[in-house]
Amino acid sequence: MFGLNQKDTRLFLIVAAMTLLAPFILNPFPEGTAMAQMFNAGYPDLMQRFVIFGILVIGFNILFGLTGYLSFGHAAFLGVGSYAAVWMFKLVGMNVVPAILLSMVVAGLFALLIGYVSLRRSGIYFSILTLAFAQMSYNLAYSVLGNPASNFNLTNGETGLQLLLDDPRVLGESVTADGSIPVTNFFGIAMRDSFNLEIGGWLFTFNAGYYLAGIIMLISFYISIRIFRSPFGMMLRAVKSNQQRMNYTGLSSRPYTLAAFVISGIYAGLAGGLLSSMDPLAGAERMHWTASGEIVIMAILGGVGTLIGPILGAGFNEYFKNILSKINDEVLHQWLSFMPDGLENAFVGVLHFFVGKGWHLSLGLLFMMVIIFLPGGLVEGGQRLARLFRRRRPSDDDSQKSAQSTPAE
Amino acid sequence: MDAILLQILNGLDKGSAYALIALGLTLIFGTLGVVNFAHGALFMIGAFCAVTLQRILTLSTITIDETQKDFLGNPLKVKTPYVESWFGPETGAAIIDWSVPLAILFAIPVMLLIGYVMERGLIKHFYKRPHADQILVTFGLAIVLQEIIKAFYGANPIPTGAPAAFRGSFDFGSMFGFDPNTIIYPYWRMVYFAFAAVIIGGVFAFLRYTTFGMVVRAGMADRETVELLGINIDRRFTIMFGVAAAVAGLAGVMYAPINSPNYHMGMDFLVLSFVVVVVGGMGSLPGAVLAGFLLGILEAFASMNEIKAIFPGIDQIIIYLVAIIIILTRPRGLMGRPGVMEE
Amino acid sequence: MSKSNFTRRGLLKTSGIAGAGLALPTIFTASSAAAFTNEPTGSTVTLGFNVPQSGPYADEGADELRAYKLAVEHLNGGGDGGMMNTFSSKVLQGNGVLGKKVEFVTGDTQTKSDAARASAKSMIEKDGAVMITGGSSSGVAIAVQGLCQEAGVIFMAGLTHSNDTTGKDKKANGFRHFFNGYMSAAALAPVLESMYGNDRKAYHLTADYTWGWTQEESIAAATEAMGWETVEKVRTPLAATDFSSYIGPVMNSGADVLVLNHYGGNMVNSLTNAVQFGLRDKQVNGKNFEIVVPLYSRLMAKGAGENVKGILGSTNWHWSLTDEGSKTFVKSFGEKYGFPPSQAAHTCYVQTLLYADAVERAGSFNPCAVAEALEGYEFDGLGNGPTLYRAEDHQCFKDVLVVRGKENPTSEFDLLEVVEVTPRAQVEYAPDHPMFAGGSLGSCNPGA
Amino acid sequence: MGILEVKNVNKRFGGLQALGDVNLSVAENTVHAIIGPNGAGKSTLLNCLIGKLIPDTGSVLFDGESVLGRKPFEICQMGISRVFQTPEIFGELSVLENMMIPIFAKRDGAFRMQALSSTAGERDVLEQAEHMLESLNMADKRHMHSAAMSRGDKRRLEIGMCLSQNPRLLLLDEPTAGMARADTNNTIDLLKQIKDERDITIAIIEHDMHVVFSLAERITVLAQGSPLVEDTPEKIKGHPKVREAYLGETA
Repeated sequence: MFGLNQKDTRLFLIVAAMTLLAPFILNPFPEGTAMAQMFNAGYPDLMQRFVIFGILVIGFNILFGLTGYLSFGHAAFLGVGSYAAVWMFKLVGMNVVPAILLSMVVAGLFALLIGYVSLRRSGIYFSILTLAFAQMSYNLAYSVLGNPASNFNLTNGETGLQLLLDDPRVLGESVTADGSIPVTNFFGIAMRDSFNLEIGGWLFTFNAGYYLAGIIMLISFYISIRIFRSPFGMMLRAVKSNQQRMNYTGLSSRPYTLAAFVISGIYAGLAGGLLSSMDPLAGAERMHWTASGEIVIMAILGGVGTLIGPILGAGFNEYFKNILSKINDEVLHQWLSFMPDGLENAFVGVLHFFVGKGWHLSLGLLFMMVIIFLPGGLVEGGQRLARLFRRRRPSDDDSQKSAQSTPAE
Repeated sequence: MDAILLQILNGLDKGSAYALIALGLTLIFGTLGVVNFAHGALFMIGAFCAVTLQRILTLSTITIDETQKDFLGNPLKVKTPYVESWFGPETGAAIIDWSVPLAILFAIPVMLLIGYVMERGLIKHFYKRPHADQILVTFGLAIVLQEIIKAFYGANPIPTGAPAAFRGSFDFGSMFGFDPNTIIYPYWRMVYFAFAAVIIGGVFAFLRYTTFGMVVRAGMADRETVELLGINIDRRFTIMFGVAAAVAGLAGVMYAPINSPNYHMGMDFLVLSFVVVVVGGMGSLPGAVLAGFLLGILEAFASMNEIKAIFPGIDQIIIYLVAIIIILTRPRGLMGRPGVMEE
Repeated sequence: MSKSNFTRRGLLKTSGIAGAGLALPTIFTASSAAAFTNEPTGSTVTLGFNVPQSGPYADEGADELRAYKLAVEHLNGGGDGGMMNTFSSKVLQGNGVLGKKVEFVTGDTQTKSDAARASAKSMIEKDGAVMITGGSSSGVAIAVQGLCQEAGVIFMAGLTHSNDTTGKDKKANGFRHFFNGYMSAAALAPVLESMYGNDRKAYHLTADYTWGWTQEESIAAATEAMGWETVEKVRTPLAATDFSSYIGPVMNSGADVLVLNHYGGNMVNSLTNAVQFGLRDKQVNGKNFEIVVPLYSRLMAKGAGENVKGILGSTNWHWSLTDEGSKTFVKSFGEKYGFPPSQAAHTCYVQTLLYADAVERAGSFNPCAVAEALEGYEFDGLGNGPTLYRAEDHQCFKDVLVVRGKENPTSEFDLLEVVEVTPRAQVEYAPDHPMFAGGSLGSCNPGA
Repeated sequence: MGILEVKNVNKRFGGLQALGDVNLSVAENTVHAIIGPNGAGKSTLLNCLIGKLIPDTGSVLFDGESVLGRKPFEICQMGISRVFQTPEIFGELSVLENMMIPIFAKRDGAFRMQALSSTAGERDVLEQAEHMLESLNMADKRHMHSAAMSRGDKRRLEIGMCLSQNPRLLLLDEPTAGMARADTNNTIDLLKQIKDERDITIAIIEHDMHVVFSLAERITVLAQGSPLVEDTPEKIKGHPKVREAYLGETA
């Protein structure tokens, strides 16, 4: 189906189903319960983040997973894409389509420039070149290019580029009738529009922005499967495997790596454009090296070079980041209220260090656990689980082995 | 002219810190082949060794002073450090005053131990894993370490002063015949530079003139051959990891009076020191030191008003710009060997 | 199909709908049920405290959070009532707000505008917060203020000192109690003149971002007006940790005052470095060299240690103030937590009370009603003397403190001493002052 | 006029004359071996032939066109294929994929963006690759991870990958170095078969005399950077100069 083989089609349909049903899947607990307060993730902002960062990491995986080139400055493209989209909202109008297209174009051109220079080197030298470009972009965006007092305020510095009432918006209105800044929309459907479905104690939110981003994520995922299974994808894996042989086989590896770099830059720009479409403010922090590091973390967490890994990695990272940081002592007491007082306080005292202001600690430990025990990332975890179940039935290990050289899902 | 001399001094000082961290990173990379993103955290822990010793030395007995009131209007609790009650107020105060230099003695065993535990407990399992995995697991460790420090010491910087004898600054200007006060330089920063020079010299001498060092250097160049000779290179490499941790830690201890230590100071240095290592050339110790000082001095010059007037914002990007130019013109940095970390 | 702009979940918490658990699915519309975003319909109301919990300002954020928890306790009738006893308005009864028990959710801004907005969105969309407050930097405050405007909830700014927050980036749904760069300058200038004379040459080191720029502009304008000369304005990278290469040239420039337009870690390091270079021991132009830190906070003073001694700056509030409001606040905060509150804690506590009071007076949580109740509101007894929430820009006008690092502190909190309480009249400015021009409040947005 | 013409090539490394006035002509459709003791300059010469090194003076012409200064992939596209001392294959890819890549390269040139077409849908390339694997007797290994194969199989695959592009000149750099006897013999048989079945020129740099004398039709002996003699194997065997410089010690 769709030009995919049976296995890929199944994978794609599973991802599609999960994306479309996410409002149900992410809200497993009935509204108003203590579990729901913290663990439910089915609210628009977080759901949007899941799919948008999914797009970002899917793109990154095309570069890193296939060619092995570790870009440590990928967040720069995300940032450039975000700025481009907000500029579109400021100058042209609030429809997200032109904004997203412009972010892809701008990020692609930026990637072409940086990639052309950086790909002259490989290994860690390449990584440091990309890091240096991204840090330069970040530093300039934070200060020199963002001085509101100067005539050349491209990024609005620390606050981030935001919409104002006096922006021109030539194809739309600067101010709505009730005196507000107009909202981002897809041909009239506002990105922040939601409708709520209530079943028993459960509340499910269907958000327009999420579904737009989700569908774009599915398209991106589909394209990434096609790339993985294409001759181009095979050439990229050849780059990772043996550049010497590749060159002596009559293939020029540079255009291949550059193409992969630009494609993943466009993916990042798309993600940036979507972020801005969901929330039209672009901050320079998106380009900081820690943001680039986070992309690498998400890719490796999920499973490098696998199809589904990026989506899992992005989801895992965003989920824990958002959930852990919002738990505070009061919430802990509420959860543990079934315990005797002394025990409750002792537990809260210990857990206190891992949640709220300590969420970095938990996340750091989680990363380490995954990297140490699951070298292949979450995908490997899934495979191990699957194998555990399969062991009970007659094994079909041979077919397993023969499939190994093609990327696992 | 005086402005230039001043910035050279500033650059040497910045360079000292870069060079010390880059040296340790390169030692670890050269011996174990591991890219250690937790190295900045080791620097930070070193600085907190100084903070900890200062805290230990100022552990106090509490007496109530009825004549004074605290902020709630209750009688004021006055703290007297134990060392002052044991050694007398003057000697005690002097010991507290010298807590940073004393912390060197405290930091060496602590850092060697941390280095040893880190290598045996975690890094060892990552020798054969891809560099990206090494980066990620050590990055995770760095986050964990700094969050632990934050949980104990808070996020705010903690002032950790130099001994009174080293406060204030020296007037090079009048010494070299310029106007007075044109080139002033703090005593402690000079101490830091001298200290860095001693440590760097010490590490090089250790590698060059001791048998242990020679074996390690041979192992860095060709691990298999050294192993074939029946030498247990692993154990020596473990020790080198401890040494590298100690170098980072000492750099941190001595840095504490320059800028009040905070839990994220390691991350602030990490990226820059990686740039330094790569500009120096992966695996080259002299390269790391050279690049450290070079980038330190360039950074100092870029912050001069005269230069910023021509290139606004140049001080924000100078290090990265120079790194890009060097890596593009010299494929393996200043002194790197071919084939190291190029795949 | 029903529509809502921002989902609201607080509604369901206690509304008894859960009882109809097995009934047929009902699709309901939030907007038809509610007049504004997250209208509280149950017996509780949720506030969102969005403070830096990680990153360099985490300690300041922790202090803000303490103040918020104290304020919630007092609003719900717990503790000693704190400044509710001294507040000139007496509508708060200690029975929650409009009879609803106050609950809160917390989030981490990370001192990044992106992360702060994400965190605020999660509180609005998921937890049903009807008001967002907090923050420890102007970038974050402006970004979150913009979000609250779009979402239709009230934003009560925490620590934000940039002129822009109530200047060109002001919003109808946003309110600031904290003072700003202009007020710092207006309060400091006369003190600087009386202490250091009017023939001085100033050298500015400025953090190279929005807040730094507005602060530099304000201070330079105020000091130049009294006769000082600005020798040089040097921008320093926000990421800088070592300022030696910026401080070295100061002595070469002929300046005799160094103004550090830095905050947080930048300020701690630049001041430490400046003292290290021995600038304060020097004589230039026959005068003692002086250093000024226009915006002080106790946590920064603590970080810089002994280096702050004798250094002048301004602050919004200090625990050593002796008015009844301040004394009551220090007492209830100090007894609960064991140390005196910071200015960040004070402004956050006051903002929470002011919001609750405005809701009571308006008789509604509707942001537009609350905004109307706050606009032009005169009050007293919250620590800064008689205060006005100006309608034109939602900025509070009140006395400003000029403080100096204390020479002989008696405890680790006793780091600053108040030199002068600059009266409100002296720091007031016209709403259309050039430093605040551009931008407009727009109209209040109730969301939904 | 041979298909490969090396004329007056000189190359110095600092004080060391690595190649001095090398002249060499490889005739079309022959197997030409280049032998010589260690340090004779064999590797330097090879590197000059494939563009990795640029000689100080002289020229290297392939079919009348200079190869100097060209990138490896351009040289390959001209019709020169290279087999390395240690087999260079795409270890992480399957044997079938290894075989498909050179066929794609031959068909599509040095770069072609086919990001959305399916590899599985490239029937002609797949067929050619399958066919090639069958002729190498490797069809049963097509889905194997190529890194997991024996050294002899890797060599077989590498040679097969080169042949799949129908090169006019196949350059082999000590193709049997480090191989077991059986693998060496298999490789010799494979090369013989290739020589018999195809119109192809083979230039081989080799240490192992057994390999050289089993295959070569002409032999150039290199000593101290210069060609000593060039002749047929029979003549080389008896040549006094060669005996003295080289075979004397080893034969």
